[in-house]
Amino acid sequence: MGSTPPRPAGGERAPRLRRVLGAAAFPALFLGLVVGMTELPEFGDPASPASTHLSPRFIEEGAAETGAANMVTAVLADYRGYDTLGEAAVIFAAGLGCLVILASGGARRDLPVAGMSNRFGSIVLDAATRTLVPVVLLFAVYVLIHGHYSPGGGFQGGVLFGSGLIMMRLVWGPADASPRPGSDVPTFGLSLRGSLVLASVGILAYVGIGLAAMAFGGEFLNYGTLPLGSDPAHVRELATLGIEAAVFLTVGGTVSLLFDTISIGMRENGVPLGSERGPRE
Amino acid sequence: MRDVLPGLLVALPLAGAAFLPLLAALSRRTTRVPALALHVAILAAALALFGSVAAGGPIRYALGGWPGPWGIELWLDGLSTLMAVLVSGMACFASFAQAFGSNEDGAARGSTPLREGLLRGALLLLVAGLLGIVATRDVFNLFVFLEISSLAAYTLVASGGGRSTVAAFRYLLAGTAAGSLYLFGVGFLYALTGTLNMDDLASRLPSVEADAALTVAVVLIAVGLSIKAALFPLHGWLPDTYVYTPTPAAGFIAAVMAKVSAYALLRLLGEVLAGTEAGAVVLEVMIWLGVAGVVAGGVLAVAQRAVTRMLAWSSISAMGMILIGVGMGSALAITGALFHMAAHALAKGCLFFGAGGVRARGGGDDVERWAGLGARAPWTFAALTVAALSLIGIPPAAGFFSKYYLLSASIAAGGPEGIASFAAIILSSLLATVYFLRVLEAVWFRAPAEAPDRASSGEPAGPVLPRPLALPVVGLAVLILLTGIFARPFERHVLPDWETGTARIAAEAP
Amino acid sequence: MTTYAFAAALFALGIGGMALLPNLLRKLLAMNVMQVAVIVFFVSLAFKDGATVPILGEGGTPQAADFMNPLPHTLMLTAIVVAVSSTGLALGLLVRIRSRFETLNERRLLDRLR
Amino acid sequence: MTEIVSLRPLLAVGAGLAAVLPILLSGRRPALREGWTFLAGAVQLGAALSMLPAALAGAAHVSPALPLLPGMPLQFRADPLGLLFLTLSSILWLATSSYSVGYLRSLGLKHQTGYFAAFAAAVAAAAGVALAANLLTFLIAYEVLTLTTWPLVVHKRTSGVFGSGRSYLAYTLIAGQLLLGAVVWVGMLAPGAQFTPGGFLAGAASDGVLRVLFVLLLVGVGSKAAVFPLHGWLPAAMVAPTPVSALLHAVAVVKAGAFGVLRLTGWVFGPDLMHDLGLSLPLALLAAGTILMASLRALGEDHFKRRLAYSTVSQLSYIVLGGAIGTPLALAGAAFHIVAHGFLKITLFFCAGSVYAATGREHISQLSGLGRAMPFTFAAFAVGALGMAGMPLLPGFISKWNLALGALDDHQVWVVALLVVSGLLNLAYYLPILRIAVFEPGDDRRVREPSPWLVAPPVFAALAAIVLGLAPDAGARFWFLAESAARSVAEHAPEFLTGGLP
Repeated sequence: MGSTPPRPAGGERAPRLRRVLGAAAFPALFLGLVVGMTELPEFGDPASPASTHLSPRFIEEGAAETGAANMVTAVLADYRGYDTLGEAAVIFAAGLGCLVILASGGARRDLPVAGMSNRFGSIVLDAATRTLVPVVLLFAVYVLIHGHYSPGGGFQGGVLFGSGLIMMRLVWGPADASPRPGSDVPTFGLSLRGSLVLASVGILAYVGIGLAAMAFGGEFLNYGTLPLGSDPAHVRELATLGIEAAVFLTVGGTVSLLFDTISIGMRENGVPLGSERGPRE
Repeated sequence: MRDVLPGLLVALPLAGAAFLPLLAALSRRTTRVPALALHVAILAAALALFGSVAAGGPIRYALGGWPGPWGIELWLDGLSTLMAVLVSGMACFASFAQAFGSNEDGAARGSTPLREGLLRGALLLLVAGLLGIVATRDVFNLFVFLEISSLAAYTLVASGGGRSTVAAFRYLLAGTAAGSLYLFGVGFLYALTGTLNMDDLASRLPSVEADAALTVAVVLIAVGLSIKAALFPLHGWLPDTYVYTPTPAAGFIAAVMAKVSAYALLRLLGEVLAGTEAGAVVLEVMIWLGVAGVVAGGVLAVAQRAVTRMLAWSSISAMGMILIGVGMGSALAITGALFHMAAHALAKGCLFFGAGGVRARGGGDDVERWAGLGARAPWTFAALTVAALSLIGIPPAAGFFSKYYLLSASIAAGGPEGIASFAAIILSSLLATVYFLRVLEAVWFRAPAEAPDRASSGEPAGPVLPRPLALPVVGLAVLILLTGIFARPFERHVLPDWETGTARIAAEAP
Repeated sequence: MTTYAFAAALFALGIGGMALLPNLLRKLLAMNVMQVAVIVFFVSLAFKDGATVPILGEGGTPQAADFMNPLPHTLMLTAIVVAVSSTGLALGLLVRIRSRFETLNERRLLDRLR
Repeated sequence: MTEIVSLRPLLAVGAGLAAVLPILLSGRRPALREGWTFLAGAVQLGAALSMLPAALAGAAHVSPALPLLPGMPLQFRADPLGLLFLTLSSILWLATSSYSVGYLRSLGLKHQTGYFAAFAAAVAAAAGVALAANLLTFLIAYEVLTLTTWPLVVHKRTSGVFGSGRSYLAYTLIAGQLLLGAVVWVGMLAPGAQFTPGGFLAGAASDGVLRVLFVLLLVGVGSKAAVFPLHGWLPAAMVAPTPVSALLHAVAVVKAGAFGVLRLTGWVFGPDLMHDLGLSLPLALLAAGTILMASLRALGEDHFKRRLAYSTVSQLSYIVLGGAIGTPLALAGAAFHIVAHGFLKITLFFCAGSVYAATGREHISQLSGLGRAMPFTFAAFAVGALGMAGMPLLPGFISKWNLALGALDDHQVWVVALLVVSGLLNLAYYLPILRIAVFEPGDDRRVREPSPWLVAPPVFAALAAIVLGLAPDAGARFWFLAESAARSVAEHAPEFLTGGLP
């Protein structure tokens, strides 16, 4: 820390100069933003450039061009499918990062067992989880498939799927633990490797669909060229479902991966689940 | 080829980034060969694109078959393909160097195939992000790929453990703030124009009458990207990050990360927003901040004893020079800025690989640790010497030519900012002389300081630099010399594209 | 305008918190506030008086004036994922920092690093 | 001037560079290693001589241009002045190499491989300076010269030596950066910045800008030429082994600086423009001041090599003086002085080195009696010393005589007085050396001449000096080259054709 100035006596907080500057700078930032905002189109103005330039095509032609009644899905998965690929890559990057930081250090030659050191299990939770998890997982698939027609899609479904996995982990503990004594509940849960495989396969599937479109003579991610039928909108709809599924895998896998790696990190490094020791800082 | 390559350029690294961790987790074997093959393939695609663009003009590529502004377009001209070649080329070296694992103190350490595969995946993600930034023609898409590259970079930085995690966290805070500022600015632009496509933006902006809002947008975007580009005084994240990053990643991150953000600044402020009044003012401020950064970075580099920290401050100085060129915006200045991106990337990558290797021998990376190494590994250290001389600006190394262009541009620009940047660039060369020659003197002419334990056990076993680091060091040095001599593509291909692409920048023929 | 100003206030608060709060975890929370501010801003850009959610109902050709702008929503889905990802990675980092240096207080951390 | 595009200039520059790698690789076999050096020297000299007939016929060999920067190629051209410097440095390189072999072996110095490699690179860089066709090429060669001589200066690698090395680099690299700035600026004003007899900057910018440029360029080249007050590094660099001092003073570095001053005054600005800008007289006065100041410092210096160093500072300013006056005869005299000083000063340094190798003595007061013990060495020394003082029949006389005539053409009588005074001062600091060595009784009877490797080079250089003094146009046609270089400048400056060239 060669560039750090010496610490003023007794400061647990930021140095005085920084506090003073900060206290002045952030109201200034707020004011600056607001001054700029006064010149923006009125909130809710139907004649604003944002509402009149690009969006009419998405609204009026979207369903016909992409086969998705949910315009957000149409834009997300088709018009701006490349953004969505990037988005999947972002969350994959986070999962990969947590794996690197928390679960692959030392001389470890394989991924560690997922799960926390302690479980929050009780008979009530156990029973509730047994009932809820299948519903959650199934609902996740529903949200994925129904993303064409209602709020939903790969991300939402993937997150739900991941939460189902997390719920099991919270209640039933590590993946390698024996089932609760006297219980016939099988320990179920994705291993760390399983999560990684899901996430990677999702990305690979997404890129694969894009590359397949190139193989049939279109641009990257131009689903319209895929030989899935004669109606281009329908072909696009099918392909969109494919990439939503790919996103579903990536998000579901990564959410579970994030939870597992962080809990492994806390388990192995002995970080307490509660707040830091000592008084409020 | 022209209609396939742009897609491959962005698809290959993403596919590879998902494939390598998968392979490592399933096979438990080293992923060195597939990773290197992927990087070489990406480089080949970038080179082919560069050649194709040079021969046939810029390429517009509508992803998903949706033309802009409705879909996302890629735009590959001389400038972006040059950056793509730079990024993917440096990535090849970094991938080679990744066979060298090191822990937080820099000491060499064996790495398991699993971890290696994950880190190789992270490097490919970083490459994917940077190539995405370079190729895209969409301001929001740029944000997405900025975040991909950032998250991958945090991962690579933090992979050293210990102090590097703190550096990574601070980098993450700064980087996320930068991304959010940029995105807020994009929001303003979207509210004002209703579009995200750069060409569409450029054509719709002149009819926008909201000056204050436009100014806020330009400033937000400029500040956000300047944080990523480590423009003085927004460079706070840089020194610790570069110092604590494990060596293979440091060689890559120090070489290209900040430069791609500088490229984005050039693209947006120099081309898309060039017509706005606020853009012009911001660019002029950038010249002055660049001047301050050149001087401050140089002075602080002189003050360091640790070689990697010295290199980090030298990077701040170099980024100042690049942003001076971006700020001036003339053809000469942009040539100089681009050339300096290339020259500095090659040299800094080379030096970080070398410095990391020396640090891995134990005992920190004080200048003293470098004493007498030249006699033990003459080739490697001759290569490092070439890199250092290039940064000082000694001909015929590449760094000389970038300084030449930037000095010419300063004279052509005239005025107080021209004089100030002229003086600052000369001064930075002198400061670089001071801090690099101190190292070179130790390397070549000073006797090694014998550690007592080492004297009894004889010379440490093994080469001074492990092979995964030594080969990139030598290869980069060769490239530094070649770049200096065969610099013509910069003029022949990059600039004409830039000028025809933007009639806004007044051409200043030398 | 009120929603815009709300976003601006959140943003300034978030950045201020990132710079001034002493604890790394709180800095992270402030960062989230900042990211949410941008999301609020974008989503409020999508609002259109007299329009409904951008999901096509049965029959009829859709008119642009009837539906909200779907583009900002799409963009913000991506931005949310970005926010989640950076938060996740940051939490991972904090676990490591906490276990190695036994504090998340910035000043104490810097002392220990010296 | 007709131009012949050929590869010979490249061969002349590349010979030394090409030798670097073989030298480094044959470090374990000294005979082979030194063989490479001699081979490269012979190739360089051969290339230089092969370009001589064209120069005699009024043509010049020009290398193909490698485009580096817009309008600024890397290009070499063997014009008379460049050829003069090139030929001189290749002859002296051969002499110095054979001397180095004897010197390094008799003293058993370490790091000989690096020494020979750096030496070859430095000479190649000097050849590049000599043949540079434009300012960019000149700058590149000039910077390479600086860096390749640094290892030679710090060859002994003690802490005091590092201080001297840093001082050397501080002067030359700072000057190099100023030169870079100036070259960029000139390149903007006059695209190409190609050396043109009579200068190319006239009318390119306002007078003020041109004056600033002149000062920047002068500092850039003047620091290597050791013009007061930029001479500080030269005496400090005497810590280097003696053959290195010979290289610095006679073959490459200081000569490159003085050569650069001539290029600057005659080929960049031109005498006309310098007069118009009022730069000639200040530069001449600066040179005159350097001459006197350095001579006085030499008088009070007891360290043998440092006295020679101050002598160099003084003698080099004759060249600067000639460039400042700018009349044809003055320029010819200045150009010829590059040659004269080269042969004479290398003789003196070889002698000093032989004394050190034979006895380990470094101070003048310790020389008593050595004249009789080492007769060949001190005979050669006497030739060098007298030649420096401008004794007729030795080459120093020819350059000074023409310098004086050139000054009179420009009605600058004071220069003649300066030359006389400086000649006397020369005698005053050289003759005591001879007196102590020859007439004072020695205290050590075991002293003998060192090995033939160390005796032959000074004797050869002294003999060559005598030949040049008797027939300045013999052999490599040095006088012809100097004169035609001066004439080419004069042809572009008609109003200075007041004095008759023969």
